[in-house]
Amino acid sequence: MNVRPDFSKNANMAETAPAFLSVWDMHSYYGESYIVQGISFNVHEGEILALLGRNGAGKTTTLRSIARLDNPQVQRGEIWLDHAPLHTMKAHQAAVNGLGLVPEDRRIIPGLTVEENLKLAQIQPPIGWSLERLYELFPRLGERRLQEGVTLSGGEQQMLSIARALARDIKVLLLDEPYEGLAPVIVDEIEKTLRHIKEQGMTTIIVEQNAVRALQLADRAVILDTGSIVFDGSAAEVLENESLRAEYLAI
Amino acid sequence: MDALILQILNGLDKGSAYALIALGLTLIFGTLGVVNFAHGALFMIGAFCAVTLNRLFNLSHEVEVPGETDFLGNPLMRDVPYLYDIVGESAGAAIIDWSVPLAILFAIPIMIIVGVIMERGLIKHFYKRPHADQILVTFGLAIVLQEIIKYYYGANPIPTPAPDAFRGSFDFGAMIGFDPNTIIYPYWRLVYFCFSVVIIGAVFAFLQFTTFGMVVRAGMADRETVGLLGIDIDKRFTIMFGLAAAVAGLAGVMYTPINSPNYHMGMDFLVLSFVVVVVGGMGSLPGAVLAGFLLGILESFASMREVINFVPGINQVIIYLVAIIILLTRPRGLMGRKGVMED
Amino acid sequence: ASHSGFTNAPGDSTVTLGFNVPQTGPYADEGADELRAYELAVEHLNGGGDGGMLPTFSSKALDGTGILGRKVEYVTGDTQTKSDAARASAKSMIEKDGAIMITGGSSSGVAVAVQALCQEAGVIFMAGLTHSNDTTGKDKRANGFRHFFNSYMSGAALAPILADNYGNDRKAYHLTADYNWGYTTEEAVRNSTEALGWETVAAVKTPLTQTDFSSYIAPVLQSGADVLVLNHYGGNMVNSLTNAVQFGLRDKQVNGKNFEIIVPLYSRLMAKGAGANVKGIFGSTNWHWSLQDEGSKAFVKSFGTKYGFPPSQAAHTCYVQTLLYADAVTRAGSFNPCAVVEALEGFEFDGLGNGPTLYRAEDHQCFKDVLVVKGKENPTSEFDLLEIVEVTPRDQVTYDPSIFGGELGTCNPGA
Amino acid sequence: MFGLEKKDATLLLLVAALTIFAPFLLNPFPEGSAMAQFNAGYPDLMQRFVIFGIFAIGFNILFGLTGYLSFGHAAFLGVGSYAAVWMFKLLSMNVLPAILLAVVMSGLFALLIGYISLRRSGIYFSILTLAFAQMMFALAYSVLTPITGGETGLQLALSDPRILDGGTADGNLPVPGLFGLEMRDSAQLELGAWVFTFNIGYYFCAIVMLLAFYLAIRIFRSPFGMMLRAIKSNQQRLNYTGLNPKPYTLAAFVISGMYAGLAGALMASMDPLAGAERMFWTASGEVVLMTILGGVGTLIGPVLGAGAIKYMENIISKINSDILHGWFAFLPDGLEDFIVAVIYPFIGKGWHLTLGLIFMAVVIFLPGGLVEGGQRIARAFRRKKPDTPKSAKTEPAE
Amino acid sequence: MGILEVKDVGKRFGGLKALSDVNLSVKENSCHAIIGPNGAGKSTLLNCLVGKLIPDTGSVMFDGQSVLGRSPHEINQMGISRVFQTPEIFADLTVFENMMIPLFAKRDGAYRLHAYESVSNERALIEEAERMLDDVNMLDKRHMHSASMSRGDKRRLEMAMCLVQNPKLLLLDEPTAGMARADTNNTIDLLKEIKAKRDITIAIIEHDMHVVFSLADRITVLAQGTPLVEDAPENIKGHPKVQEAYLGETH
Ligand SMILES: Nc1ncnc2c1ncn2[C@@H]1O[C@H](COP(=O)(O)OP(=O)(O)OP(=O)(O)O)[C@@H](O)[C@H]1O
Ligand SMILES: Nc1ncnc2c1ncn2[C@@H]1O[C@H](COP(=O)(O)OP(=O)(O)OP(=O)(O)O)[C@@H](O)[C@H]1O
Ligand SMILES: CC(C)C[C@H](N)C(=O)O
Ligand SMILES: [Mg+2]
Ligand SMILES: [Mg+2]
Repeated sequence: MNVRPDFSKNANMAETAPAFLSVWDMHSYYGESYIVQGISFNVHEGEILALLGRNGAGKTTTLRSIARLDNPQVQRGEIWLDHAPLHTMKAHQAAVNGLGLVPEDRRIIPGLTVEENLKLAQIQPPIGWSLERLYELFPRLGERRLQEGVTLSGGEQQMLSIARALARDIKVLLLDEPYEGLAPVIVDEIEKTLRHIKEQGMTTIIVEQNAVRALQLADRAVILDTGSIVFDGSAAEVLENESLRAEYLAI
Repeated sequence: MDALILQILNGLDKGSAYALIALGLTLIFGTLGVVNFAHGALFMIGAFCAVTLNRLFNLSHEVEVPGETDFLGNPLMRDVPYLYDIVGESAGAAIIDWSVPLAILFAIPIMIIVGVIMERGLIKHFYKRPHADQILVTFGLAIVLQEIIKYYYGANPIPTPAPDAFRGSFDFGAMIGFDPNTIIYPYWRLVYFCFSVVIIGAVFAFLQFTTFGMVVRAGMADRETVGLLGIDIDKRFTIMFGLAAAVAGLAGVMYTPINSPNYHMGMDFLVLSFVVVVVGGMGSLPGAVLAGFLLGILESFASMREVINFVPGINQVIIYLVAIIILLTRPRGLMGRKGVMED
Repeated sequence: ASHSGFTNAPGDSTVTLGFNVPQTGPYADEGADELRAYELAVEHLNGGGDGGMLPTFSSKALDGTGILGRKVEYVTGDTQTKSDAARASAKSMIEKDGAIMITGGSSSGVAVAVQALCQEAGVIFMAGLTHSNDTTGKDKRANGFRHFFNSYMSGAALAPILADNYGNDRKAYHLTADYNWGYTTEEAVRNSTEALGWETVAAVKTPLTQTDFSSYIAPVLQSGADVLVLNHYGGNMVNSLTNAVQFGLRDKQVNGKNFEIIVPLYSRLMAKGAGANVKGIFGSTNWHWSLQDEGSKAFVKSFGTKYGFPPSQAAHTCYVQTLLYADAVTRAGSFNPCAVVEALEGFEFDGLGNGPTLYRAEDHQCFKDVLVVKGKENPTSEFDLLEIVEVTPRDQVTYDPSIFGGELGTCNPGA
Repeated sequence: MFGLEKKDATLLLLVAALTIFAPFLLNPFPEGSAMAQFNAGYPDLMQRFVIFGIFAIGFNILFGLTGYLSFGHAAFLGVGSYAAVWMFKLLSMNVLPAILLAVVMSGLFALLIGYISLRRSGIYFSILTLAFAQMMFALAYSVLTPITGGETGLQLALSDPRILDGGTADGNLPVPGLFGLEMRDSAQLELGAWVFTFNIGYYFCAIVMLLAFYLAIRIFRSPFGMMLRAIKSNQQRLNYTGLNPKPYTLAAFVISGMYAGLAGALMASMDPLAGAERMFWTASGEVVLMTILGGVGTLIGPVLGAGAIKYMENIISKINSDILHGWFAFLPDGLEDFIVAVIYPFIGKGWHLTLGLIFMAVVIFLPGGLVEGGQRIARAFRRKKPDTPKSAKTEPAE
Repeated sequence: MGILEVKDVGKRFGGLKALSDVNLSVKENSCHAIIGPNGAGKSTLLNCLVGKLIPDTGSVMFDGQSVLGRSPHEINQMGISRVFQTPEIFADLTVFENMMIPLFAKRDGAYRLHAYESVSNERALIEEAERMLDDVNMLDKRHMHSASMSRGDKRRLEMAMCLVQNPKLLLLDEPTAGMARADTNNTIDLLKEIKAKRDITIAIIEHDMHVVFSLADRITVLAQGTPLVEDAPENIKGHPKVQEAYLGETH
């Protein structure tokens, strides 16, 4: 059994409840360029965390680091998910341990149909939602199940990408700009879905440029600026704090 | 008419060699996306598995032949395989006679090991590197493998005959009502043809009726995302590589009675097998097989003297000519998938 | 480097020869055997070993003190059996190592190309294994010499034996490697067999790069031919012969006769590659280790003792060429290529394995007995693959030097 | 300088200096010493270095910039050689008309083959070019023997017309030259134990190579060069930016074909024989390997790669066991034999093995080719400063 | 008569009718927005305008000439530039080089063999490129390798590449998706400014209603491959059909 280290020295993590996902002093590089410069934060079980910041702030880099993708390289730091040390793992092991990432460019796999894209997610247990349930949530995907995934419209691809993450039994869902390119109705729908998933106890990190929407959904918010955390607190606080919003989010 | 049937038969046989090699190559090249210039070397190593087994069976001690002398005037020594001592002379001779088919069993594990070592030790680091780097490293590897074989077995071809039972030919023409001696077909070539059909079928079944094929395809298109779905794609790529190596190796084993193996037989086949794979279309196994048979048959037709007399030199260029025509009329070869190695 | 009026004049103590043989590629084993012979020749010239054929050689000019008192040294190079590479290698021997004579090679294309180079550079070329008529025919050069026999001689030697064994009423089918040597060999065999009454049913050219000859072999029976002539060498020959036997041609009866296969040019190394398939098949060869003359015996002994197996015909011709060159220099008293040419032209000698031999002045081709051989039915060892059927006397294979055209030009001593 | 930026001008001057002093640089070991074996400063090899350098520079214009991997470029080299030899046979032994015809002919062939092959991209393009080259090889080797000399190669003959030079007077063949300067003429300089050879042919090739290199730099830095890199990067974007990629790639193909033809003509000028195997796929593969070995898309890389491969082919292949024994003769016998036995498989007839190992070592350890090796060395020298800004690297996460 | 006239355009993908009976007229120097649910066929329509797809039926006239049957580069040379939904840039080139290529295309046409000139001598073009980069706040990134930029930056670069060509018609497929709010606002300003300064017609696809309503003079709503409504922005907002099919309750 893995033991989670004591992160209590970190001032940002004064909460009492034990964290479900912990990132501790993480430093990430793309080759020589130093992007994420030592960030630490916690996410509690069942919570939605909004990760915000400008273009190039390092949000995507953070998510990719947590998901243990080859690039960027995490050169220092620890990542724990439900007692499992993700920082020792490769991407596929992290996924088996319950990590689900919806990447920013959706990454629908060419050459596979919609349904194959979903089936692919269910090859390696643990398996999550059934295909029927997913098609119920996203009827549009059901209609297009035999079409090649990459020929879907932008919004449809986004749905497929989220559905693909849910097709696995995950403990934490990382969403990189899930609303991008979606029609407002769909955004509403996805937001509803996310609330629905949250109700079932899913822990979520959401990166979103539409900060207001994200904050309305989220419990907590972390704001990044050039690779460092400049704010870690409740979502409501950000919505209220005008100067913070103006400085880092320009809203 | 009989001449045409004859050439179709020949073409099928030639084609089955092409198809088998192209099949292994396309598993690596068209599916994993690695330009593997060492594939010919795998074919060659397979053939030398047969040679090696034959040599092992023939490990001998020397016995003096009374009354005879060798070329220097010393007493003549005759080699007696240890095998004869162990299982008796007639059984030993039978085993040696059957060494090529037996080599199949010997070659499968060896080729899988070779393939796995090659993938784990080298190719693995090159999936994300440009094709140019893959070419250089696998070409280097091919040369090294070739030179090692040459160092131990020399440059000359080494005769490795089929079992006596399969020597000679049967009169296929007479069987279907033509004059005798018009359509003859060697037994071993029939064996080779059947063997390749079985192997091709087995590989297809493996990739078609298992999710394995889908996973590998997906992994090739986007390794990163497949990893995000919890799948250890590296492991499957290794298996694929082992499989491809085994297919190439078996093609080599069975080919030895047709042409005596030599260390550069792989290089001789290499370019042709690339042509076959590409004409078949990148990423398509059926395409590779189809192209193999098609080019084999066309090559056979082009070697008929009626054809050569009509267009001198056509037998030299037919394969390339057909390749050009097919690639110009069908952008992705016969059955290629879009986007595979198109940039 | 000194200004003696010819290229690479040797210093006072040593002289450098260039051995240019295929070390990589399909003929590498043949090249390796040639190299062994060269090393043996150098050893003997320098007075080492048992002297090999020096004692049996009819000219007694050589005494084991090197050449004109200079110790023989050598450099080696790789022709890769490509004319470009062979020329590059020869050039480096001439330009860098100061070689005064280049020898070796395992194909006519290379021989012709290197011979031309030596002519331009002003050094002597002693051809190794090259069998095409062109080498001393249309592409002959004043600075180049060939001891090996050629296609014409093969045809002339084979035809009578074939007629004796297979009769005068045969229908032949030729498969011919599609390049110069193939053309001259086919022509030679055709001319000589047709003169004896054979009919040539068809002649089909096969690509040099061909490995599987099935589609060329399969139609042979249909054509009504009862003899198949394989104008192939090296890997081509091994494969086409293996394929032909596979198709069961040799078990067939056509026109009421046994179907036969002929390989005009044999070599032991190739016969080994084809294995049991060569049994009973006729061909010709320049020399074979089982010859019982004194020269051959001495050479086989000396080579066999050193390396543990008998020499190939390639080794033999290379050894002899080296001795002949050294002898010519000694007799001429000079390394000047023009003096060497003069000494070799019209030179009559014996004791080097093929009986009395003439280096003909008109085309620098050796004329000597030619062997007709047959694949042995019951070999006693892995070297004992061919048996000599006939030693065709030299007169029977001699031809008019003008029939192949070409001009020798004049000898070039270089600068 | 010469319309180049400082960095490029420096590179050009450096290359110029290296080629001019090559006879010294390549002959570092005294004549007759054990190491003299490694000297490469003799005319034939020096000529080969620069000629294959030209071939690789041209190839890199296509492959390095556009990413189109031609597997049949040797065909143009062959065409150039044949054209040049025919010029020697028919017109004159002067190399200029030969080179001119060679470049024009190879350009025409490249135009035709490129026009057809460029209808496809990626591996399909590679196989099309391969197929064309193999067809040309096969035909040159056999059916076209009357034009190409077949297996032996196309040679000069005493009976050639040579319209401008008049017939051949004495019994020897004339040599290629440039207005009376014979390509094979050399001068030698002896300095103590060292002998240096200065060959006219080499310097002629070197000058041509410098011109070719200069032109390549211009192309790399030109808008045209930038378009070619854009083609490699994203053809779709290029299309929607209003540019037609086809003529650009075709122009690159033709230019690199002409470079190949130029190299072929120079080969024929140094040694007037053109063989078909120059067009075989292994020859096309060789230039690919040269370019990758040196560094794809870099200016100097292909030249280095060409040099490395030709050095192996000509120097390593000539070391035989005799020479090895000579080197290690000072060792006790047993040890000597042991060392010779260990090294022997890698030299002489084993030179391919060494070549293969070097290919592998370079890609594995120097992903950018030899140029990358050079850069690393340069960086190691420059980075003598104490502060390494890599404190974060101390504790890897895995 | 508008500068762009789309008449009865239809396009099928296999069984799917992606577009049918699309009629559209874009007035010169106006900004025409096309909105609609995901998969409505907006991008498909754009593809038909730039030569990526050829419609099955109908005609497309630009500036009095048909664009059908012309290749993309010819259409661009007629004066149409396009920003893609997923950024299409020259990833191996620097930002600066990315800017130079459209400038060359504009000055020299579809092909010119300028192999002997030097890029660094093109003072005029370089200045123009730098001015444009400055306009989109990317001047400091000009030597950056464009592959290593964050996605928002790539998008901005692509837009700059199109704008610098000074096209008659600019087609924007979700130009601000994934852009930080601050940059979105900048982009709106930039487009407004450009519209004011030059003669340019803009057709924009966007799901961000803030952008749409700030820029558009006229809006077409596309649903299931056919125009649903076409009207002035103020009429669209309240349109019940649009609300139901597209905007959802939040707008
Ligand atoms: N593959 C890469 N190689 C090098 N640098 C990169 C790479 N990807 C991103 N970067 C750099 O890392 C920094 C952070 O990028 P990241 O993608 O994490 O930003 P982001 O916060 O997700 O921005 P956006 O909102 O635009 O998506 C940027 O400055 C970017 O230039
Ligand atoms: N190449 C194709 N093959 C098959 N179907 C396609 C293809 N391209 C698009 N489609 C389908 O056509 C419909 C319209 O797609 P399009 O990309 O035009 O939508 P869109 O309006 O741009 O949507 P979004 O706002 O999500 O980007 C979609 O249902 C899509 O799945
Ligand atoms: C070695 C030879 C006998 C055959 C060779 N190819 C030649 O041309 O001569
Ligand atoms: Mg991002
Ligand atoms: Mg769209």
